[in-house]
Amino acid sequence: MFKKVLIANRGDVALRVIRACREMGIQTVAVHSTADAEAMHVRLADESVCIGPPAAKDSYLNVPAILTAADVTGAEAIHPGLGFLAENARFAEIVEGHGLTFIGPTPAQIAMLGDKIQAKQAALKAKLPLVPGGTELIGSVASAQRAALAAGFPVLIKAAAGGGGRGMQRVERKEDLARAFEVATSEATAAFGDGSVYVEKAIDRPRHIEVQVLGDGKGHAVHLGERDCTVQRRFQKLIEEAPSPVLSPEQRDHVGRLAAGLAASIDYRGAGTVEFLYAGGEFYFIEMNARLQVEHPVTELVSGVDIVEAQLKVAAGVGLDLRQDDIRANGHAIEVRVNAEDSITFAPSPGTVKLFHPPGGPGVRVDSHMFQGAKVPPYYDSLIAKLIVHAADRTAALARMRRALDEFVIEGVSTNLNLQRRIIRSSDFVANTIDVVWLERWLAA
Amino acid sequence: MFKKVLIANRGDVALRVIRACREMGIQTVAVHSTADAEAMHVRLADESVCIGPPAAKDSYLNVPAILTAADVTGAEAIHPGLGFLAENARFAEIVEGHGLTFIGPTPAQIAMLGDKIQAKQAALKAKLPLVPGGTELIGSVASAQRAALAAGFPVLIKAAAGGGGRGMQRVERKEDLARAFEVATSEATAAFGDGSVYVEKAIDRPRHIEVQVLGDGKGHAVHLGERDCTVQRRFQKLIEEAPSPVLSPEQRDHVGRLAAGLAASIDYRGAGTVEFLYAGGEFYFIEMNARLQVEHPVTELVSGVDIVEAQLKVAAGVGLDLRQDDIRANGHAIEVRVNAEDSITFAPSPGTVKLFHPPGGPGVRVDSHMFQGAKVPPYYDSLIAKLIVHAADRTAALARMRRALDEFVIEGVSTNLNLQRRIIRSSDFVANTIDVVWLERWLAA
Amino acid sequence: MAMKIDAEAVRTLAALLEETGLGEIEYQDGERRIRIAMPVVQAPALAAAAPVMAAPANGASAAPEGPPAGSVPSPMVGTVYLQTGPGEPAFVKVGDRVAAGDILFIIEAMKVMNQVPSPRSGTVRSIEVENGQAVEYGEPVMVVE
Amino acid sequence: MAMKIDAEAVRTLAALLEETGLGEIEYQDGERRIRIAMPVVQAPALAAAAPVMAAPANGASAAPEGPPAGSVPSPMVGTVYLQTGPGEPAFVKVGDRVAAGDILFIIEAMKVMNQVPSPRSGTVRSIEVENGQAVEYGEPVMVVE
Repeated sequence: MFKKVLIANRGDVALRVIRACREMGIQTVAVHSTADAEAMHVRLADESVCIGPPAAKDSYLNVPAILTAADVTGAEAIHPGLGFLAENARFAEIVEGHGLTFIGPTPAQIAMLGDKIQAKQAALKAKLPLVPGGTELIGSVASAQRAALAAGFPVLIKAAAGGGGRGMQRVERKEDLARAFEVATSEATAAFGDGSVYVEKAIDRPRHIEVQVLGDGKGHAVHLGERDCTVQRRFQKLIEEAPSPVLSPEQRDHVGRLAAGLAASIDYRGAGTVEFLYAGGEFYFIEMNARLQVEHPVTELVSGVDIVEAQLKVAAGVGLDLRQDDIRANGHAIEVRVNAEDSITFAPSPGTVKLFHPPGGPGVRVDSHMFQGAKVPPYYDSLIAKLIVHAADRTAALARMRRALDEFVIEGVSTNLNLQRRIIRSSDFVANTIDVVWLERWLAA
Repeated sequence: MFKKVLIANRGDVALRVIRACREMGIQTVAVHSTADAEAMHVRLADESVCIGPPAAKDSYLNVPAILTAADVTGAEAIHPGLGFLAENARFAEIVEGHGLTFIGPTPAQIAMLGDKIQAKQAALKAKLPLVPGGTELIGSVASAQRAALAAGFPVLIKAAAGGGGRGMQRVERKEDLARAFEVATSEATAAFGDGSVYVEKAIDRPRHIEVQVLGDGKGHAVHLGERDCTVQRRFQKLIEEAPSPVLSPEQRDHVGRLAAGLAASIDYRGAGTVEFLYAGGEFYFIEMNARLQVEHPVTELVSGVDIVEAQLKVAAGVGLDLRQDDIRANGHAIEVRVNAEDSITFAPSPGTVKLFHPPGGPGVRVDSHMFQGAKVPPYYDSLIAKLIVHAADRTAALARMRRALDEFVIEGVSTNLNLQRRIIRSSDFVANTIDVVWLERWLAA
Repeated sequence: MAMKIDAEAVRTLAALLEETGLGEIEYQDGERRIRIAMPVVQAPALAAAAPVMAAPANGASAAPEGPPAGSVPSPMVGTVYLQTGPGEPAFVKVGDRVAAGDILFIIEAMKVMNQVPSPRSGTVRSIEVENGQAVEYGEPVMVVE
Repeated sequence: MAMKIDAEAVRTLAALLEETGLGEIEYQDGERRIRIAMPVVQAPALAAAAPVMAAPANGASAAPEGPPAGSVPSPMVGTVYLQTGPGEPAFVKVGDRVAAGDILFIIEAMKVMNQVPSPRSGTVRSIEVENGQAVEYGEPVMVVE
């Protein structure tokens, strides 16, 4: 096992990796910007190195500074956390080129999965159901029409380089296709400097269901069950749960095997997530995230598997000592993301935390880098805590989440705790009649 | 199910009951002394009633005030917590006499189990192994000699009314028995106003192993496995774990069945704990505690059963929907008690908590009524937090406990956190070469 | 000349501060003046910040600190009666002169009627409760001064 | 006339503040008045209270706030060299006059030697690091003023 690991991240995920390392007897090196000099990940690491000024591009995205910090502290491996450099194939390559271990997939896997078309081709090869269309770039109105007819209307025209809904056109009828193709191409060029687009079937009001996988990098992979992340606002997940309340045991088994099959087929190394849209009883592969996910704790609570420990073991060459038959889902888990943003306006609220009182008691887990006096800098994302509950079933988990949210007190910065309290109590969420755009409709109502 | 429950207690146990009630949709009434007007159990209850001045005898032991509080708030049931009135048969009787439900065993069960001789006779009837001797009061030196020879030297002469080691004489040889009998009788008279004594075999350097049971009050009872509470100082438990690291699966099953058998044989109602000494591969029944136990969370984490919820269900007549075959032990749990007392001198440290930062992350549960600004009054016990960890096995649980203890910060009052950090790292505790007087030897060394 | 610190006076004031539950004391004697204050307590913020944390029940805040001077608190939790029975006259009304030992009200607890006498002679300045209302231990019932 | 600070009185009051757990003490004797208060910021206490929470590594505290005036911080994390090579003379030594743009030291990062010029003309007042030491971003290396 590693003696010393550098964590190239901040916030709750850096703390999560430090906690795993401490429990495994691994020394930790925190890197940080000047804005995070007093942050929890700096306090709890065995060593820390200031790598730059507040702007992420000069600190948490500053590859030479991070590698130099690893050099001067003698770290053997780098955990990228999530966000920042976690899915940067070039970074992973440089880390390995320096003789250090990158705790994550291979650079080639990151690059392949980061390319939508390549990822879909890999999924197709592993016999995963895709959204019809979308496997090749479209260069003309004529080929857009062929692709749309094959996929079936309504379709979406999407920018190959896009994401988060930008550069996307929805087309209901054949007659509107030509004009939408022009708009999408020019918008994509303007937004991303790359006018490549593709056409796929529009899946209306789907749920977002994703499967956590672990691979040993040598063709063995398991899945830890699925997560349902359907409560989203502007493509940002707000609440995640496991298992999905809408799947039958057969569907659960089926989608899990599909995801593990994809991971095994590409010799996937470490932890990853295979994401699907789910509508009308069908799954549609959308992408595979080549990293740890914010919502990994719900899977940890239900499966009993420590995902970060597994990442470290695979990276250190200890291997993956899990067989699919060892993994049993137990109970129900729900996570809410607590963001430093207003519950009504969603305005970010950086500042100093004056009071931080997390909930406790049975079945409650809090992953947070906050403390009394902690600073929430304006430079990074607004996630300040994850509250995760575990109980025997969904009804009990909802009751536990209500009581835990009611105990949670944060002062000094505005938070979305009140919004989360409302969502958890909403009849739509309780009854599960939601889809990925439900929250926006509900907020507007 | 109850609509409203009054909790006749304070501190972490009152909070524990409130949490269970909130999750079950039951309204809660907190009672409190003037010293606890700002306490967490008062803040989190739906209603609260100040029942008296700080002294426990005028507030938390004030039966008329507690019953009046139930009257004026319309509570249907009273949960006594632990300590205070929890094992007071007369209180349970008065509660039931007022047409309220006592959430605990029947008054007769409390009275019977509170009498050492009666409890041992019940255990004998249920075929539990007893410490040899001790089933009858000894009135003369001659009968003391007969009892000692039957039990086998060394023996202890104990006061029937005693507890906590007071009024106890150890006798190695027959020749010393007469004098020890006189001393024990006169000490018992002086200390308890009752000179009754009994003779039992001295069990040297035992471990303390106890079994959590649940009974439906109608002859059905299950056990949730055992707890090992061997780390004690002056008969006060400091660390508890489940399962016991020294039992084989066969022994575990054996002692569990014994305990559940006793509970079933007396139609036990609710949650209780059957306590044993364990030495030389043998179990010796010592007593049965007719209440919730401080250390119940380790059993909850390992068994997955919510013990307080089970108490409420049995009391409300919903019954006990658990069969022994449903209950599976999963992983290993350890609890440390965090007391407001100095780590070296053990001096209590009442005061105001200036900073309270509990640990978080995977496998960590904190049950605590503390918060920034909370008062630790000098009038009650010094327990301010329970830190409980759960992991796949004991080694992983120890690593998790080390890292969680290292994250825990409490300022404003002295705590025993540093002592607990030392114990958890001590080679004796790690290797398990301990007994109930180990801690005192280790502290003196 | 070094300033002579009267440590005993500060300690005495600190003890008074603790005892009285005040936030601050400023004490001047001739040219000597001492002012002491409690640390800034942030505890009430906890409740204030959590709208779901319920306030103490029964209308009355349970904190019996700093009642008005002359306050007569309830000696126990129970139901307060201001008269001996329905239709009967009240024991006292605002403006009445009372002697120490005169009955002011009754607290019913556990079916027992407990008569509460006036702790002092004076005038009934106010009655803080309704007839038949539940009161907590220490909750002000009347002001007599 | 310079004010004579009665340090012993302040120390006595500070000890009393600590002893009593007060937030503030103001003490006046005749024309002399002393007021002391506990700091309001409680954040640093977290690290102080947890002996197991490690201090930032590499000897240097990572908080580059308030360096001495004239401080020349390291522009990046790396290894500092005060000379071009072993046995070579140092770029500068304490007491040297330097012009803005003169090389003060080198930071090696990623096998690249980065020359760091003086940001101003002045005198080298101190050198805060050892040759070959690792430095963080923003860590003071020299004082030039």
